[in-house]
Amino acid sequence: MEKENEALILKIIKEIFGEYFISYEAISPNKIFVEIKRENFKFNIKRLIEKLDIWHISTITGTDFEDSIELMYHLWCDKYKTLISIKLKLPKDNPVIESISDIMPGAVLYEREVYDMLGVQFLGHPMLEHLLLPEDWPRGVYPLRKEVPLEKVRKIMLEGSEKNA
Amino acid sequence: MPEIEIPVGPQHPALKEPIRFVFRIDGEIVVGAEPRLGYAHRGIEKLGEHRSYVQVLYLSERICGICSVAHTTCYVETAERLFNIEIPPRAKFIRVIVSELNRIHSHLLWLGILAHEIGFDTLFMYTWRDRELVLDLLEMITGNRVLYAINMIGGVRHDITNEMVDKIRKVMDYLEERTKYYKRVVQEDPLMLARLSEVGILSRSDAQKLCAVGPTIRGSGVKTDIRKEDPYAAYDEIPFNIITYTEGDALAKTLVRVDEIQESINIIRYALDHMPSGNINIRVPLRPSPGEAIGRVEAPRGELFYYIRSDGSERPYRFKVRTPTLANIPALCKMLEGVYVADIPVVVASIDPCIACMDRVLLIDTNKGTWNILTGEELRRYSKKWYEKHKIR
Amino acid sequence: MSLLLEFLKIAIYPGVLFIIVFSLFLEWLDRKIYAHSQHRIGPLYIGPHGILQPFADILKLISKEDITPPHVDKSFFMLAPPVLLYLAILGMFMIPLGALGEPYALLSFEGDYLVVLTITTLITAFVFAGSWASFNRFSALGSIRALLLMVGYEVPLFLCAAAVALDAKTLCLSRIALIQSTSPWFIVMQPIGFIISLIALQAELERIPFDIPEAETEIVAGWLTEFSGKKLAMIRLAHDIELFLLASLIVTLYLGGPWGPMGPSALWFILKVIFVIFLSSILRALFARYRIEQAITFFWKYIIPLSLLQVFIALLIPLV
Amino acid sequence: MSVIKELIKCLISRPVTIKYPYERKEPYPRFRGKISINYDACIGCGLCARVCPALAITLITPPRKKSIRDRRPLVQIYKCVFCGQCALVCPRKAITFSKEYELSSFSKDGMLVAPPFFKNKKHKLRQS
Repeated sequence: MEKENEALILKIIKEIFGEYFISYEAISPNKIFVEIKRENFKFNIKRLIEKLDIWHISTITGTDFEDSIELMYHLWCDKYKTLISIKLKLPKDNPVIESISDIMPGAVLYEREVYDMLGVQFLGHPMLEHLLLPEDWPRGVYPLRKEVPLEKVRKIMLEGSEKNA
Repeated sequence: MPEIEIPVGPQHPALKEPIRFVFRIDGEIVVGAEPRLGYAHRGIEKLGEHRSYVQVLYLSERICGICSVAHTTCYVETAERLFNIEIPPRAKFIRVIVSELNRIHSHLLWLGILAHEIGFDTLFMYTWRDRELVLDLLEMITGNRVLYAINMIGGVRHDITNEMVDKIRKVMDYLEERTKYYKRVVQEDPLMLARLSEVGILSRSDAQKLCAVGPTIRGSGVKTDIRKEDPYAAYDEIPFNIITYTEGDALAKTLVRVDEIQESINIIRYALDHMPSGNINIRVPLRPSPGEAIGRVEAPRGELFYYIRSDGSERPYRFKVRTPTLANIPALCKMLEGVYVADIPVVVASIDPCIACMDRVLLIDTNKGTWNILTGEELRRYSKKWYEKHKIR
Repeated sequence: MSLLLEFLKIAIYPGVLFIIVFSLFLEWLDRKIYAHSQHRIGPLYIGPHGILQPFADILKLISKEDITPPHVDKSFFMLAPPVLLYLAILGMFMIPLGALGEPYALLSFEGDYLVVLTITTLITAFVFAGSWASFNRFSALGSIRALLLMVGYEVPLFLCAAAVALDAKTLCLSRIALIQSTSPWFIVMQPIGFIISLIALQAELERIPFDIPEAETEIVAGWLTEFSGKKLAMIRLAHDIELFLLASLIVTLYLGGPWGPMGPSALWFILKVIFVIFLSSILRALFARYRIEQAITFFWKYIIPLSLLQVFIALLIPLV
Repeated sequence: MSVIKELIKCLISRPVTIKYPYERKEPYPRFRGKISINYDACIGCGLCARVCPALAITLITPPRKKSIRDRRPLVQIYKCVFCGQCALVCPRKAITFSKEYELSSFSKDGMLVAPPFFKNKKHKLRQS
């Protein structure tokens, strides 16, 4: 049953993303990775969500590579019982993407978390603030980036507590 | 009566772990609720990138004290997909049994805490007395009451011997009788009904829109369970049914969890009867081939999501965890609107929050323990600054 | 000589020392019964079977630092705890304890019945004054709830008291007890009154299902939030004595005070009080906590009509 | 009101709670309490120190000897998380877990499982 499901979804995805579609990889029966370009991302995602009537987003994973930040939207399609992970790369210097919290309110906290950890700006997000970091966290230091070593993060924590205490 | 603000937390008797809410209340009715997270934050994802695969297993186990086996099962499933190895069938069944025992102990613990929130301490004592039997079973099988260290990449560490099987069956019969009794108590006790029904209602559309997970969404009538949709370990070979209630209030969520205890008992019995023999783990190389893998597990509180990316080295390149409580927080804020002040703990407890789970991402030095961000004096300074910034006066 | 005897009576036996020691014993008894009904042991290590545990708690509180927060209205904040203690002990003087075989209480006059009832109201009033003066959000919420609850349980308590007074045709507690030594106890004639006053006891002492003003899981410690050290010790002691006061009030009104078929009257009085405490802690173990508006509707919809019915019955069948 | 039958049953029967310091519950055979190392069997390979997730095991050399083979593991109990990975990995099965679960002590030395030749003053611990 999975085989034609997969083919069906692949057809739909290719049809929706058209020339923004880069690559496709099915790593296990019901998990699919789809890489797309960054341009008019909001419009494509909106159409995909409506077409496959996806209502659940598991989470948004941000990964830091040398030259770019890769975002992964893990969408669970209940109709075909598969997990579609939409991958897209953002330039490292100013990572900006449209927020999808108006289509899927459930993604609000995940976007804030990626903003907290990797510094990705989400346009149109209702309350883009620190989710997990303390208020007086120094601007511009994004802990999950590779160039921020563990010791530096621990030092900020120690300084932070002295400054406040 | 003008709207006044009650800051609840980060330390508060109703919340066992540090999470902070600012409730805007009008008289006795809650108008709005903003959570502030990050107090039990231990930087497990950043640390995960500096530990070897075996050490990250013990890191992931300590994300949540109550559902620790869900975390190790999810991590180990993801890592096995990375190493692309297939574990022996007996190990799969042992994983299912330990996870279901953990689900029973987590739901019994939760039922006690909910009863304590509404002042029913007697039921709290009874549920926690029966939970001790499950913890003894787990100590017998895995060697520890909570942090089991039963899972390892490539299988399971301890085997379940025959006299353990008989002991498990005896405890399951006793627990089945107790679960029936608790279900009757929850459904018949006039005071529990008065405090639980029509409280913190989450409609089906809101639940789906806000992507709630686990019993919180099953209480609103949405039929979704990772063990059925995305089966892991031996769940595809074990028949069980998903429990849903449609009312969506605190009572529905309680009944979902009580029925799930009964369901877990049936799963354990079925797994004990059909357990294949054979060895329980296989050797695993030190370094996985480069690639990425996703693991999803049905933790007692909902869908647990792991993502590991490896670049072929000994350490994971990226280690992402999304726990069920974080997914339920937007739904919780929606449920808290229009609720009495007296019902805040009940509604917060109805999503069975595990704050330690949720705050697991960043950076506080693990062996120095958490760093308390807001002392009393800072709390006042912070809230004053916070109000001006939000211009809520 | 009689003056010294009188002083000893006030200070030691039926007086202050006995009241304090016996109310601490009652608190221990309450905690033990509550624990055993939850299948656990309860206080155990201090003294045989943990009997000195309440005493140790009070001692510990006295040794703790007594913080008076700066923003607090000093007058009522300092005043409330000692007055609560004083009121509770004063109330106890008017109850016929049957000490040394005397039928009358230390302080008994026509109308002491009304004084005891007003004392119960005054206690809640000072609870409100003390917590309102402590300028803390949680204690403000707690004190409002305490007053709201008082509206609920005061009316039925007074109505049942009136029913007993009508039957006994006297307003002196000692004489009410005396009447019951000959004629059958009032519980036989007015069972509804007994049940209602038991529920009112639960509500007055803020015990589950009515411990809303001090609901520890919602508003931290309710009206007790700002008190600490000696002040909290006094309030805890006053609370225990109040438990003893209301239990002995019910014993005097419905279970015939210190009079029993034979044997010393003091022993009978103690046994009856223990029976009432047993009932109250079982009630405490059986229920969850009401919300404040559910408690009020419970009182006004069910309890008050019942107490009116009780008064009506009391008028219909004139006793003795 | 619905718990009244259970309540009466509890009032009559003996409480389930045990009087801890006087009555003790015997842990199960697989229980992982305080670590115990059989230093005769230990060959100083250092695998346990490398694999410990909490970095609780450090290797120390005896005062006069310099060769690698004489290093023995020293365990700081206050860092150990009782995961059992060292016992799993030890080639000589020298590491086992005792049934002792009361681990508090008045000094930091009390919290160390040390080889016989260990004198606290001279050896510098790796303060990671």
